Amino acid sequence: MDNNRLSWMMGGEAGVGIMAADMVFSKTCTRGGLHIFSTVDYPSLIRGGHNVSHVQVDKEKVYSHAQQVDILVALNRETIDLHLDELSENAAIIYDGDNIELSYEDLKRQDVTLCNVPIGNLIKTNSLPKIVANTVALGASFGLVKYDLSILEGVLRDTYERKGESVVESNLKAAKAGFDYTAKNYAGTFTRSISPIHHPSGGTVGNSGTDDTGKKDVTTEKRMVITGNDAIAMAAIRAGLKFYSAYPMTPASSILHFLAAHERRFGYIVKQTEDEIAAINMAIGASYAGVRSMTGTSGGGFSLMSEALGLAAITETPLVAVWGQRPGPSTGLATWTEQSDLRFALSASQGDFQRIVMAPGDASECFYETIRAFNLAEKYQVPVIIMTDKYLAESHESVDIFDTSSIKIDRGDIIAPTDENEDVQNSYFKRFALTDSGISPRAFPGAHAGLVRVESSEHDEYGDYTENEDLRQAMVDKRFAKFDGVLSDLGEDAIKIMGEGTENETQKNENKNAITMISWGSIKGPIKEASKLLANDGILVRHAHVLYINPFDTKKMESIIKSADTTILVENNKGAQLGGVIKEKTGLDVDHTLLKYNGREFYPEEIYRKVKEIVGAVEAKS
Amino acid sequence: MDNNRLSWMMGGEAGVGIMAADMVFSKTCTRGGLHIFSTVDYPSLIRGGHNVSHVQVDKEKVYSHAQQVDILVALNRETIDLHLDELSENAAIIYDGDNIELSYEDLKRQDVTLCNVPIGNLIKTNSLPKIVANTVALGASFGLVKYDLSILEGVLRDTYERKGESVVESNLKAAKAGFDYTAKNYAGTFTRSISPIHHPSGGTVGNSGTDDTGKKDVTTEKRMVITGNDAIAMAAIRAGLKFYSAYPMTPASSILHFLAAHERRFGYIVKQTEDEIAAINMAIGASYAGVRSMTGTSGGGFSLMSEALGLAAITETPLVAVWGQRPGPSTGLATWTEQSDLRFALSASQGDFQRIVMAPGDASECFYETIRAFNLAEKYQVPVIIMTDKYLAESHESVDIFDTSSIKIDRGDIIAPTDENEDVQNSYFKRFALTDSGISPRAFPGAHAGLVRVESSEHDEYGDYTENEDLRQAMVDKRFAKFDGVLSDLGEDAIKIMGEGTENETQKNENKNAITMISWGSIKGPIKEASKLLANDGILVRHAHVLYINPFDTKKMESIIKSADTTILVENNKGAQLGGVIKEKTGLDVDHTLLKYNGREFYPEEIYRKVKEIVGAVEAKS
Amino acid sequence: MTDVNGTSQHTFDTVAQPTWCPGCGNFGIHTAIKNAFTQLGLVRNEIAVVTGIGCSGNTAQWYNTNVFHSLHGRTLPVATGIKLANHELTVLAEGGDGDGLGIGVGHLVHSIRRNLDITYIIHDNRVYGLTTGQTSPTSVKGFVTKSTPTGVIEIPVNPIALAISSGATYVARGYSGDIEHLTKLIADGIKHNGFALIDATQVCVSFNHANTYSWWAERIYRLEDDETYDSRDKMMAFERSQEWGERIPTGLFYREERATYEDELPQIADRPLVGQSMDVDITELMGEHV
Amino acid sequence: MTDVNGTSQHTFDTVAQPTWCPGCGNFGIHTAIKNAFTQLGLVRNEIAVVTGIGCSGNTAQWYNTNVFHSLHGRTLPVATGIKLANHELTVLAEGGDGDGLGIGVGHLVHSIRRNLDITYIIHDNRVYGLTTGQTSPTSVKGFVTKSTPTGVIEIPVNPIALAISSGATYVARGYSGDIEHLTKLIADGIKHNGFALIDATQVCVSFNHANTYSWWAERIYRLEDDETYDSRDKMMAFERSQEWGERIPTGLFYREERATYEDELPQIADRPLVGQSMDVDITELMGEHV
Ligand SMILES: Cc1ncc(C[n+]2csc(CCOP(=O)(O)OP(=O)(O)O)c2C)c(N)n1
Ligand SMILES: Cc1ncc(C[n+]2csc(CCOP(=O)(O)OP(=O)(O)O)c2C)c(N)n1
Ligand code: SF4
Ligand code: SF4
Ligand SMILES: [Mg+2]
Ligand SMILES: [Mg+2]
Repeated sequence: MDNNRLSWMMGGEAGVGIMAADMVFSKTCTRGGLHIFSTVDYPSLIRGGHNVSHVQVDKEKVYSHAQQVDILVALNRETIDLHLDELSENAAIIYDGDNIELSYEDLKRQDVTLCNVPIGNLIKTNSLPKIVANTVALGASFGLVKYDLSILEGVLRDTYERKGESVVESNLKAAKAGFDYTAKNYAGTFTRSISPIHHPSGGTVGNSGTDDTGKKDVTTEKRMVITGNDAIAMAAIRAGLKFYSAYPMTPASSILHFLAAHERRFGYIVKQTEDEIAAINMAIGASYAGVRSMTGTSGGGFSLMSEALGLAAITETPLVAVWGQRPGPSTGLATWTEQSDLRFALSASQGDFQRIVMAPGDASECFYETIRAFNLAEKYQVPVIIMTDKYLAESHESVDIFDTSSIKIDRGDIIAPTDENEDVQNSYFKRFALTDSGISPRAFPGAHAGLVRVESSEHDEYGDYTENEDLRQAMVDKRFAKFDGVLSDLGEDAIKIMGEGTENETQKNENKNAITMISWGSIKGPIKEASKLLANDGILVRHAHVLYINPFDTKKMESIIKSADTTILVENNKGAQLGGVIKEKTGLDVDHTLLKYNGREFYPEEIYRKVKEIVGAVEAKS
Repeated sequence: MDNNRLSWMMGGEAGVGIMAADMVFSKTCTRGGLHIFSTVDYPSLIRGGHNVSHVQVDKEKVYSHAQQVDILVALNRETIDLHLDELSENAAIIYDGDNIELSYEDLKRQDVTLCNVPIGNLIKTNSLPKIVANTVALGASFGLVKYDLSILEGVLRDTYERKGESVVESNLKAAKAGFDYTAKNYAGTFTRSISPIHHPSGGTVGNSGTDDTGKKDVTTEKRMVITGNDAIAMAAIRAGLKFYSAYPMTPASSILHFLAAHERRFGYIVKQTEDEIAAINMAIGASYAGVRSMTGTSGGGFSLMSEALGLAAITETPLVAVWGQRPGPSTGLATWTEQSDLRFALSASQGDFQRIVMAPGDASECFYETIRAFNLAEKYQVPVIIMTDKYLAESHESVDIFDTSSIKIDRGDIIAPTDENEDVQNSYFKRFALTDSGISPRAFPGAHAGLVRVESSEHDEYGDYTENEDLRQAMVDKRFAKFDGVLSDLGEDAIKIMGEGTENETQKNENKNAITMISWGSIKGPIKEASKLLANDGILVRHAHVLYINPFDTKKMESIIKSADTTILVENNKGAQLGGVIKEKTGLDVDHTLLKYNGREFYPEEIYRKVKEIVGAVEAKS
Repeated sequence: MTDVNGTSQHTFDTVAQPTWCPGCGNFGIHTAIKNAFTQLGLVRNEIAVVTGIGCSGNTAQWYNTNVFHSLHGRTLPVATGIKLANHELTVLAEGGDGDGLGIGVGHLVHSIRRNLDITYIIHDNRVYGLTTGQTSPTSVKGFVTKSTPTGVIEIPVNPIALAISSGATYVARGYSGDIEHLTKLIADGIKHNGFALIDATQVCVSFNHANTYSWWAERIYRLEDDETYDSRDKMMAFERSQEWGERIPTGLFYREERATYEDELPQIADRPLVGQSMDVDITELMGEHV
Repeated sequence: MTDVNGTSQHTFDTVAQPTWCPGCGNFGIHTAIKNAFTQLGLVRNEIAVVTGIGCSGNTAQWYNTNVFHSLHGRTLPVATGIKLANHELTVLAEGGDGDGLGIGVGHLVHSIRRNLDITYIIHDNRVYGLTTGQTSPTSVKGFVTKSTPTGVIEIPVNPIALAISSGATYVARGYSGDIEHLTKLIADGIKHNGFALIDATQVCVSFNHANTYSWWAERIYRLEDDETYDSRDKMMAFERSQEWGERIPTGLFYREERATYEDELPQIADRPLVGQSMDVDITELMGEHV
């Protein structure tokens, strides 16, 4: 049994604090130097319905959730019924035997530790409020795996601080009660354990996030527990965002919440609008006026934003839009995950024009690529769409503190207010000057004598309406020409390749790139985990993660496919939408397609099994 | 000089009646048994700005406009400046020398007849209102080509009837004055002429549209002068449309006007809504309630409709939407033409789902395919998008009276109100029953005891919300499965092939399909005309007109491309969007791509020249 | 072949149970609507309920009637389409304050002036419930939410004043905590021949801790209890619509009779569109284009 | 390096000439706005005009200021973004009755309650001009257009009443035929610290043959000429907003002072967003997520 690896799950009714427990569990592990990846499943209801937190813990970086559960914390009976099949060998179930009847006969297996924790009773005897049941269960979980209680206590303190001392106290008591109970009664029975890691430089890593004096002591060795949305929001702040306008929509809403929470601190404006149409048009207005702006929504909201996407394009106003996908069509499955809006993102809005479409695969990519998104949007004066999905947007990951030292803010070609340039000193200013690059120097209203005139219809270099056929054609060409530079700016990042030419002693395949997985967005994580599983079996896979879907690096994709014996496309949708793009651009087919569209993210195990199957078939043939 | 062929153009300021003249000229020729194709160019302004009517007249069917002009009627100087280059050999210019100074020196050519008609003076001497200048010019035009004045008079009478007798009278006088003037002074100079054709069955064809008794005497031998939009509107009425909701937008507005004009007569409801969102949602509501409904807009409006397109899809509510394209992005060139919304139409709205996308190429196809659109929408319970563009939507064509005798209304599987079926007699009705075909029998609210429950989220067979992963997958599969039948229903019509294996004495190529042009939508006409020009040079082309872009007939396209020596893709956009679809589906590239995106439709001559070039290059090589 | 007549409220129940938070005001509104159906003796397959997206919109799942759970903010266009296609159906639209007064307020203004015979109920909890607590168009100034952590800056939309000024023919405010009163307002709204707007103020126990049960209890009174009040007087109605604070009026603010949109369509005077022939002869129409 | 100060109206002219139909009311409105700029001594590069799509929206092309010719119905969100990014600009939004009261009416209601310091002018010709004559939200009942050949069924939107009931702080009606009066209303609206709505009634000579110059001339009067009228009295304003027919009031209906949205944003108290540093340190923020 792998030490310092654990798959922990807590389930219960909506409203009992599953999301809070998820965060506390994750931070507690992370502050001990372990890595986590956690995900919460919940229905589109506020209360009632089944919520589940699932946290993977590992001493190494962990990239996704997994199918198997080592500790199942069941705050209701449903949790057991729904997740029994997922229990690993020698797993444990933590439950309150006073509420839930459970026996080995029910389970039809003997390897599981039935860890009966009298949660209700512990609450009663300690005179605690009912609401801390989740914290008792957290304590019990850590007692069972013999973790350091003080780290949990530190996290609870930080988490409930703003709710007042009595809330902190009852949570601390609850945690201890649970911890002591399992430590005393079950720690011998259950053999899995996790423990804080000592950092190479000595000292326990980040045990509570505060140093002895109580001051925040943030070093880059410490790790954050954040979601993809958190990373995007942080990046936006770091990139100099000044205006965020949005209408709430799962799974983009937490960007709105994150940014709203810090608006005064960092001096930007967050506006919840009357609808998504207002959101995008406000962001365009703000950008026209000279600040970095962003909007965020899900596919339904983006449908409404479609029209203004074209407005940004024809007025060459920089715009960053975050698009958190969820299963469609229409309202679909509002709180679940899917990757089925790619084609729509690539072609939303009438007319022929380009937009940058990028899909980060994990929280770090969310951060660094969002910074880049702002730079690209301003340099090329184009809309940039950042595509995520519920899985990436809302799952928590432990990540190193971001390295912000090398971040550059590139606003592109803006005429400085002090510029002596004749052009901009005259009220007739060529905002849309025809240049070789297609990029015209920008100015902002009020910054110069030159007037900034923009027009949603076709226009001349000054921004005034034209129907002239040659000008029209020149302007279309200009707007396309701008994109020529983007791919070369991106270089090797447009399509990221992982695992290429990896050496491994047990490697079976001569050709290291024999098996190539192709994917985009959040599937990066499950594929990485699947790759670990495959590597254990001596199968090395190369993984092409298409980070930028538009502009598309056709040459690179061609060479990837041509250099592979077997290509496997993995997408979380029905239509194999990236597959369509690949075929359209390269004319090439992939060999195998692995699709999932039941609203759930791939498990690494599913991918692993599929690849094994394919490898088996390939070997059987040859 | 070809007799009974004429390219006539009238230009003037917006507001002087160019559009009315266009219609009168077209009908006058058509009632004489000639064919016409006419198009009006106008800027997005109500007055001022330059309007042009351009009518092609031919004794054979004519499919598009052309570059050359035989008679240029210049109601202002600008007309001459803008269109001088387009004059054919021995052309004539009709102008009022009292307002416009014009001499052979200006023209720098001698072959043109300068036909100076004192329009203003004729108006004055006949005590006519200024507004009939266009009619004087019409009369002058027909006088010059020695046409039958009485046909013109009939058309004028019909046209101005509803404005009162005095309006009719002054137009008749105006026409005669113009006619007499040119007949007397210029008919000898100008050698082109057109004259009414006698129909094989004897008798002049359709001289005024009414018989001796004044009753409308409509026989199928007579031809209508209609636009693509007219044809769609007529088809909708014939198909049993009961509800049309729309928000005005060029070039779809004339469908709204047409349908509104006849709403009480045919007993349906037309609703101009507050916006496009309301338009599509109302149409969906009406369709859910049990009637055939339709909406229409252009790309900007469709952007706003995107969200509800998915609503129609997931609720499996039949919907027909007409999408009149114009140049984008954004407001673009509101009154000009382009085909740049294809990709958007194929993927608008979040989530993976299919929709039928069809693009008729001429008025007859507009008619017959709109009828089919309603049938497909109801049979498959899916959204059907009819794509046109400004050129097709607003150009006039002479077409035979439609054969409505063989039209079938197929509403698909609807449970009759009298059905004894248990299912629908119980309030729990499986509106979304999982079937092999993917199609579930429909019922309408109130028609049965069974309740019709629909849901924009994922749902079970009864239409109630579900998050169950297996049901979710089954429902996605069901919605895709429905499309399997569409292609086989369409058969050879999905991609129409013209000119295949055409025999011609002067044929140069052994392989009859050597040169294949591929196109979609309104380019059908210019390609047909170009094919005539090429045939004159002994070059026979095969033309694949992709009528249904989704579902796409991949096999047929593959065989078309593979059986061709040279393929030429012609699209009225920048992005070669159909080309992208072809590549995505077949993996095949076309050899040559001919694109135009300056807001204007292709001239047959442009296509002709391009093909000649390619043929030349091909021959030079071999 | 179960019973189809609405002889008891329970006829309108489904087997599924509402999933709202315990104590949520939606229960009261949902019950009041079913009560109204029952009181009016409506037949369930002759009712079509259209709902939006929100906690409120989920109500669609728990009516045993025809239901169309539509898009966020689009209840009224869908309801309009249904009504125009088959005006014999009783059409009821429902949605949240965000749904109807935020993203959907344009449709509301236009539906009001159109005056179709539709009953529209706003579940007005002054917060975005389903998306877990952001500000809504009726949130009071200063209200703290996830999206407005320092308090809402705007003044709220006043649905009563908005409806009166847009030409509504039936305007009422009810309260989810007073089911009997709300039932009557809804039943009268359904009976009213024209567009009826009922602003159903509602408690959200999870996200609105400002407008709680006790907050409402202290403030609301019934207009019926004010003898000087005349609901046919538009000026008086507008004036009363401005009352907010210590005392908050509920009841019928305004009512007038005006021809409905349907009334003015001769095409459906005899029978609804849905019952009309689809076999149409266009020969003459084509002739007019020769 | 030409002059940039608005010392005469002509400073705001462009070289291009308006292409409206001769006699169109847009000329009057356009002139009044330029007059107002001039009278207020505004500097042209400190003005941003946002227009919608319509004959009215084309006005953007003929101001020598910063202009954003936006989408149909979306002037106010664009204007809001501009104002929040740089509240030192004078921001003026303009569009048609269809633009602002049809497709865009939702933004209007919300902009009003937001009360940013934006001046909004509705070119209210009661018809869709640019799309060649369909009904508009302010078309009177019975108005015959291409899309309503048997006459409009709905009653019109009343922008004055709508604005008052939505909480507008400056509400006026002007007339394109009375440029001097309209100029004053606009200038006052620009000076007003808050959202100012000016309903500029306008003749459309091509498509509105109901509300012609003579029709207006016979009816309109100025509220200023009525000594009993008090534009600070909301009830009076609402009452007067209902007057329509024989006599039609123009002038200032209602005005109140209320903090603007910008006023309540400490982040821009010192300087506009556009002038603030983009170099942001998030070290501590990241620390909070450990
Ligand atoms: C176009 C669109 N935008 C956003 C959402 C996300 N969304 C779902 S419900 C809701 C608001 C809910 O508030 P309200 O309408 O007041 O209903 P409540 O939940 O309070 O009953 C939002 C924004 C959506 N479904 N569709
Ligand atoms: C989304 C969208 N729908 C429709 C149109 C077409 N359109 C352009 S102007 C206009 C209406 C014009 O009426 P109004 O706003 O009153 O302006 P006016 O021309 O009368 O000044 C419409 C419907 C459009 N540009 N965009
Ligand atoms: S969140 Fe509020 S409105 Fe939604 S169900 Fe819970 S209490 Fe009701
Ligand atoms: S159509 Fe009407 S509004 Fe438009 S320019 Fe002409 S007169 Fe003015
Ligand atoms: Mg709400
Ligand atoms: Mg108008």
